[in-house]
Amino acid sequence: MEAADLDQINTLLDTDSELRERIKDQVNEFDKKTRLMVATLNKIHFTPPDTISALLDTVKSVIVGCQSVTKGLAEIVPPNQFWRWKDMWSNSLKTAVFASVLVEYLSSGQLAGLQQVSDQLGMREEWKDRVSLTVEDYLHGVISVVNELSRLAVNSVTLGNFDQPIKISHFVKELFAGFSMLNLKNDTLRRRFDSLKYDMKKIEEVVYDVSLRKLATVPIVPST
Amino acid sequence: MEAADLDQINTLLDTDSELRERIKDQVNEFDKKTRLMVATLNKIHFTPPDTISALLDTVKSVIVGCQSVTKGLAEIVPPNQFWRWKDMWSNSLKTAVFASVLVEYLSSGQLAGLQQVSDQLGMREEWKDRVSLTVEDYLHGVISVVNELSRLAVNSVTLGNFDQPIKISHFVKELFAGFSMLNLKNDTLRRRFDSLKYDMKKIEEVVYDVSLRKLATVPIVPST
Amino acid sequence: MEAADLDQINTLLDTDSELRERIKDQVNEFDKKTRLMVATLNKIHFTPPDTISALLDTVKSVIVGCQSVTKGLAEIVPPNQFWRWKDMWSNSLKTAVFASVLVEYLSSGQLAGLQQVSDQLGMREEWKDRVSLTVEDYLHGVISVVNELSRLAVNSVTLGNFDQPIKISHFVKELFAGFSMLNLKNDTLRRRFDSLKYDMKKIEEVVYDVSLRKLATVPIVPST
Amino acid sequence: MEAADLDQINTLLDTDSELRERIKDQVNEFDKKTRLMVATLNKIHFTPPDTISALLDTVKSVIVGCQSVTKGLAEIVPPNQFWRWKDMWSNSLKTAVFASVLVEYLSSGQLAGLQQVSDQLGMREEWKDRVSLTVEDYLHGVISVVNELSRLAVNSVTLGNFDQPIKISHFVKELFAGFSMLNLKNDTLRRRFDSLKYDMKKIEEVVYDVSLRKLATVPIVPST
Amino acid sequence: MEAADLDQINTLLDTDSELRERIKDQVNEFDKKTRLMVATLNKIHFTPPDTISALLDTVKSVIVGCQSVTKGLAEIVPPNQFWRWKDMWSNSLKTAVFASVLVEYLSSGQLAGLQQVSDQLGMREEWKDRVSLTVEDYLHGVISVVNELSRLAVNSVTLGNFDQPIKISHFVKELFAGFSMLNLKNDTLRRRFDSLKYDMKKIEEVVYDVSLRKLATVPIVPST
Amino acid sequence: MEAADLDQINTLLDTDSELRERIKDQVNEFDKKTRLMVATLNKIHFTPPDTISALLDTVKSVIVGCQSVTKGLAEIVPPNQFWRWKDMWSNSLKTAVFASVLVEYLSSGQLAGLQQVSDQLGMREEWKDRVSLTVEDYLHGVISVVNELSRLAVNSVTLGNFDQPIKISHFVKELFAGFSMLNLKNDTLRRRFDSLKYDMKKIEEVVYDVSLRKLATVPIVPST
Amino acid sequence: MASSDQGQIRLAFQGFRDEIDAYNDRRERLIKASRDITNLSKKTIFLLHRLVLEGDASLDDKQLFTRAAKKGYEKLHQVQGIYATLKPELEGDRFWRYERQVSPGLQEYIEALSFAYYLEHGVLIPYNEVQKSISDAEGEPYFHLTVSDYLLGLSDLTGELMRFSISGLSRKGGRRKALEVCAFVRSCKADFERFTEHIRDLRKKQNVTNNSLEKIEDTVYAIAVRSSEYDLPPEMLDDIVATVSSQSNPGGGEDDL
Amino acid sequence: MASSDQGQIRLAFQGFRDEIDAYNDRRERLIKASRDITNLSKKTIFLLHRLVLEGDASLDDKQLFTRAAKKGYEKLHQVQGIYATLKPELEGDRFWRYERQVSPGLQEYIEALSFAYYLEHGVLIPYNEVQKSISDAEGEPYFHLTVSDYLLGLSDLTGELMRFSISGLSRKGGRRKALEVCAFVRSCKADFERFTEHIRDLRKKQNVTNNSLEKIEDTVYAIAVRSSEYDLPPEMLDDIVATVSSQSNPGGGEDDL
Ligand SMILES: [Mn+2]
Ligand SMILES: [Mn+2]
Repeated sequence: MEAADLDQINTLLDTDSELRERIKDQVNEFDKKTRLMVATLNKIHFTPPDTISALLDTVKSVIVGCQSVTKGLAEIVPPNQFWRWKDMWSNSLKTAVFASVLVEYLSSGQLAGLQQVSDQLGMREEWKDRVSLTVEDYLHGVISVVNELSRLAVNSVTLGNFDQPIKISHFVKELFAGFSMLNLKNDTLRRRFDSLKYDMKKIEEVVYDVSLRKLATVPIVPST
Repeated sequence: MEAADLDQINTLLDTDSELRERIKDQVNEFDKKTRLMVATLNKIHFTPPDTISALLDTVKSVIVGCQSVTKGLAEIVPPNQFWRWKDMWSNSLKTAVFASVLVEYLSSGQLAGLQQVSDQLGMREEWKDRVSLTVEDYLHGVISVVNELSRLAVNSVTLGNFDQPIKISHFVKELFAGFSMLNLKNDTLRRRFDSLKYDMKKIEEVVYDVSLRKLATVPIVPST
Repeated sequence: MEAADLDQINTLLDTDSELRERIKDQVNEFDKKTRLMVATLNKIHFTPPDTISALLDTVKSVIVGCQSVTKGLAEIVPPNQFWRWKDMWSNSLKTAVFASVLVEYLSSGQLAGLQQVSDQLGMREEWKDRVSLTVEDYLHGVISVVNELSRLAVNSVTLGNFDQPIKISHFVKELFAGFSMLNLKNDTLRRRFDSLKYDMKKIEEVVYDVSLRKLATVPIVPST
Repeated sequence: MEAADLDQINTLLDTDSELRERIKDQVNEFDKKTRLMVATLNKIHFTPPDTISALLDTVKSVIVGCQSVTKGLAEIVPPNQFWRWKDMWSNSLKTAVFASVLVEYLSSGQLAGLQQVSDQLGMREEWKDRVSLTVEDYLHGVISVVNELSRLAVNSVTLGNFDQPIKISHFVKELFAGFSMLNLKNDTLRRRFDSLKYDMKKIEEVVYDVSLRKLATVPIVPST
Repeated sequence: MEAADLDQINTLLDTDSELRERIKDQVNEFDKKTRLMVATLNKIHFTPPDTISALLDTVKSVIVGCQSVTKGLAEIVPPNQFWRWKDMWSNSLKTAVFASVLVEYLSSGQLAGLQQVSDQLGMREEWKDRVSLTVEDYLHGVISVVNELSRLAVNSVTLGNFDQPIKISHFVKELFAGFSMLNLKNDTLRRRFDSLKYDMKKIEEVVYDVSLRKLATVPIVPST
Repeated sequence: MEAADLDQINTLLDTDSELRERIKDQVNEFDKKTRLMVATLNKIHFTPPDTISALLDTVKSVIVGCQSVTKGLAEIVPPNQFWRWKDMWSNSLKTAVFASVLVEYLSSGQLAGLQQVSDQLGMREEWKDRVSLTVEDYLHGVISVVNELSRLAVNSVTLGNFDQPIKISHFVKELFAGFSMLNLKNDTLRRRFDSLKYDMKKIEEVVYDVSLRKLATVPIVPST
Repeated sequence: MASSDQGQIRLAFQGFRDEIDAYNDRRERLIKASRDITNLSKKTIFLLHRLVLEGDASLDDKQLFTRAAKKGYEKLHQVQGIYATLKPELEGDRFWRYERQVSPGLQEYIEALSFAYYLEHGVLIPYNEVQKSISDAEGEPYFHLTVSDYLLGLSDLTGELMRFSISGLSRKGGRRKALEVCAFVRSCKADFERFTEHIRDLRKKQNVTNNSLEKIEDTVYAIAVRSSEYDLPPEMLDDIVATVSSQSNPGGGEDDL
Repeated sequence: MASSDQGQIRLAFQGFRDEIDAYNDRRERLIKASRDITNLSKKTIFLLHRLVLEGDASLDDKQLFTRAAKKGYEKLHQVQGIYATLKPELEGDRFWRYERQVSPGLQEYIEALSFAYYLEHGVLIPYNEVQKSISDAEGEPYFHLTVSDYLLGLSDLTGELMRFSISGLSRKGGRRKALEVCAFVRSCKADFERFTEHIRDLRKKQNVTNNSLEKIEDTVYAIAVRSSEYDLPPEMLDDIVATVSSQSNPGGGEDDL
């Protein structure tokens, strides 16, 4: 190989390694934030309704804090190389989606859409060939929310909140119907979607228990 | 190869294999003790509260018995070679940690710290280049305790002890929150930590069952 | 190579391959019987208590039928060559042990011992250099029974038989305590033994469900 | 599990592991001897013809020394358990066969038969349920001799001994013809036999080189 | 978990991962040097005898350069933790041993001993609980040299240097005889040693080709 | 599944197993014949030219004997199922092709074509959906012939036949050119074709040696 | 060797080359077609799950399942169309030559087809029905269906039935359906067991079936346990749950979250 | 949850379904195209070997090799045609999304192209030349060539050169060519070594290169050993061998076999 060619190639490869290091730094930063969000959100299971909104505010401010990371990544990643590097931060991003969607559900009872989450994390349309939120990562985050909600359904009852499981049940059923519309390959997303039915089953059981206990207190309207 | 060099190399190789044999003997001894502790601790799942303290005393005396093994190892392992041989007894040691931490929890409701466990097993500061308790092994032992406690929560209810799951739930919640803040890079440890979620869910479900049926009251713990 | 030597060697090699064929025939016979037993025993999961004893009788007669196979093997295998060929029928034998031990448990609630199973399968003391039941194979069969019982605990409840899981739990607890004291070096056996913990947990959870709902009463057994 | 049964099983398991240890000791002893024989026989490749017989005498005395090992094994292995344990010393035994057959060839130009080798290693007919030389192990040893002879053919020429390759070629041809008639089912043995073709080709090439340069005359052997 | 305990554990975990990073930096440095040595030594296969010594001088200076790495490691690795971290640089070190032993052979025809190599790489006795050269790593390096010499024997002949293979043959024969007496338990080392036979055969065939054609004379070395 | 369906399927599967057994019997018969042919053909390497034709006649009669096997197979294999079962006899058939092609070459210097070999083995056009000779199997046989011819080139010289290698060289070169025309996948055929170049190389070396030795005896016509 | 021989060898190998190229080309075409078939079949399976789950208050189970099955069959017509075009590729003894390329897609197709068939009829699709589905209008098969592909395709069905039964739990009547599926999968497992002796891959797949069955059994168990606490017939319990749960959801209860 | 939300969720997931289906469809198309490219490239490599080996008495090495290379380039035009049609599939950030589907065929193409280039020029094809070959007439790349694919494709070339040098031994001038190839593959090995640090797969392929190199070295060794017995220049030895060997073959010597 000509010396010039050798040098050219070497330069390209060195640039890539350096790039990888710089992305890794951002990802470490991202990880710290997501760890904090997860640890905070873990408290929803034993926080009484009246103090929950303060807890959610804490998480919201960390989500906003993630915007500096996405910005950092957008500045580092070269044009069109989004898919080359995304695996490096994919796990952190899925966790951030989880946090964002869960917070939104607990605040408003709504599903935060992909665009909404993407905006919250500070992603911009013009970065989409460098940093963006893919459908897969978004869906992974949503599935994690369902996993968490089945746990929340149980713990709400322990905390004396008997309506929560029924609301969760309706929300999760809708989501499950949504997921059923997808033609998935045998990949992680498929495997995780497959596990959703157990969450639904668990939630159903809580609804069943709660409904029949309510029997004593609520007047029954005969079903038609 | 010079004859002298050859002899020297052969001596080194032979010393090592002899050493390995002697350590293996100690580990066999260690294994006998840990097997006994595990078998005894297995009875907590069907022992009524009033006889449990006798059972724990039996285990405590075996833990003290382990001190002869750690002493034996400290005498055999050459200076500075702790990290060379530790894998040979690591499994036994993790089990001993498990026993020690579980006994302490069942006795006092407290988490035995690394130093406390290390002392109980007779480890001395001056042996640290030959025998000592690493953070990783300690954490492995603690995780095994959580695995066991989720089983205990279930069996306590069967035995009619409805308060136990609530206590366990509180203890595990604290532990889990602690672990969440650790920056675990170690792969096995991280995977085992991730598995704690299942134990926690199981315990929460037991608490749910108990509280739903008003078999015990779950105190609302202010989130920390 | 001398012609005579060659002939002798060829004779030895041919004898061996012929022997292998004849053993294989017996093993095929054995397999047919064990497949039949497994298929029949599979029905315990949905057979109501009152017809189960007829089902067990069917299996018992197949177990007796296995005696012709062990006899056949004892006639084929040359003296002293038990350990040479045993791997060929080891799997079938483990399954036969499984059937025998499971039938005994379902009939009498007792554990059939090694000698008892060996007798049932028609093994004779004087064949021990050709055909016999090793400790390892016996233990493998017993472990398979526990695997099956954890499934049975679940299905019994579905059938409305709430006492079965409690009996099973008691039986498995004893067995597990016994196994815990064994010094298992054999890797497969140890791994399978370790898996028993999952069966035990599952059974304990069934007992929990039953007792929590007061569908049956769990007697407090004083720990031994 | 009944306590008596348990004890019996534990005794059986312990006896086995102790036995294994004792056999391992004998095998270590055996290995030392075979290592010495291999190291000594390695010198045939650069030993001039006149000193070779002294070298062979050294090896012969080590072969005789192996008799104490076979005796040791015969005393340890329980009746009828030859096939259970033989894999532990099979490799050492194959090497001893190799040494014995190679020494015989270099001394007399003859192939030592299975019985002859078995006698040399001190095996007795009455031990056959504990220690004996199987056809397979014998054949493995013989194949190793051929591997070594192809190397010897090369090195003899370097030493100026141009007749040796011709003698070796004749010996190996006969052996190969013999092997060709064997109905080898055994996989390893068949694979090793197939590899003999390469040795034979190599030897034929040496004979070719020697005859092309008229360094020795190759007698035309009438085909048999 | 107590906050203090948690902090202590986190500090320990963080220290370790930081340490790992710093060692990795040194190992990268080490790798650069060993890659350079390997690249340079690769040229011996097509370098005429008169320019080879200049080539060796280049490598020698890189070997000396490795002393800064071993020094760097000695400063980083905490006391007594040699065996904990050594796997990180083990491959680089084996390559450095390879270079050092090969250079010594090509310069003086001698085998560089463990101590000599250790000194060349700047290791000091007082570092032995942090950085040192183990017997195993030394032997791995030596075996790699033999692998390389068999290739060199071939390529020397192509370059018209007919004496080189004869020298190599003598050197390797001695080495092989030495190795044969070692009691290698270590699996990788034993497997690599077994592979030496192929190298030796290859070298012997080159010597055969050369001596058959009287391109060089092979001295008859009296066997030792 | 309906009982009738079950029975239907069972019948189909049983027929297949029986078929497999019957084919296996034929293949055993085939194997005996091919073993005999290979053993006989092995003698060509040390048979003087004047007795070779008797040797070839022996082989020819065994080839004819193979016709009963192909007939047997054609009677057993169901219509259109050739490709289902052919792997069972493929190895034997390749060896038969080898024998047939080698005999033809040694008799007439010609390559026996696929059709010719197919006819010799008694295959009939109307069987082609049950038993036939595929291109792949034919080519495998031809490659084996080349492997053997490179050995024959060497041994012919030893036997004093200096023309043989040159004839072989021409024949093999033609064959190699033929093989080069094929677009092979990365399968066994490709791997075996890849090895042909080493046979060619070996034959070339013999031709080189022989040609230059002939120098002394044959008058040289200067090349143009 | 005469130069005419050289020509002959060359000629022979030219023939071999054509034969080998033709084989490889056909193999490629079949691999590609098989990938398409796999994809279509997988999509059909998703479609069936979706149709069943979405439900329609106006239909009872039988109507709902039949409608889903019909739509499934429709989608599978595309696969059958591909097989029709492959007929010449797999004629005579060719099928067995390319079996390894054809099997994966075929088994996936049988899995999808048998799922639709189960929804419509509640039984395993018979061998002859599968063969008929890959035959032309005159009943001439596009190729011969092997028992092995038939059984291996059916074996995969149990996994889909497991999903169907568990995710259908919250449907009205889902609990009863789970009981039915449990019994059905049990009988599949028993039927298949007889064939594992002959078909090695089926033995591996039986393990998957066993796992699926255990998951269904656990589900059915949970139903039994929970309803056993109450002294009311299961259908009535279902109605109560439905009522209470719908009362709690008067168009969004976000306010008190 | 308001039923309008239900509609929104459904709508959102419809979008996801379309996106996922589009991805899978494109992925399938690329896998199929990649298989075709691999096949064409492999055939080109066989073609090059064949053309070189068949030779032609009227051409010298340079002419022969150049002619072979030209025919190779011609065949590879088909591959370039496929890449041209794939341009829209791999536009913008898509290339990296589908890299794993594209790489195998691309590396095989580079192996074939670099073999032809070596025959013509005797050197490694530069990166820019490869990129140019998969660009349109205006020099606009169909997609960006990665360094990794470039190097991994080149690395495979050494195996073909090993075949080329050993099976070419009996050609006139084959011995000299083997020496050249030996030196060339040595320099390839040395050049690639620098990059193994960055490209993990290259490290594995270097082992293959090492094996190929040793085979070539053994060949070159055998040539040196045999010719060293004679005190004549190698070319003259070659001529003698050719003469003697052709004399022994006057149109078939079957008679005395
Ligand atoms: Mn499926
Ligand atoms: Mn290639």
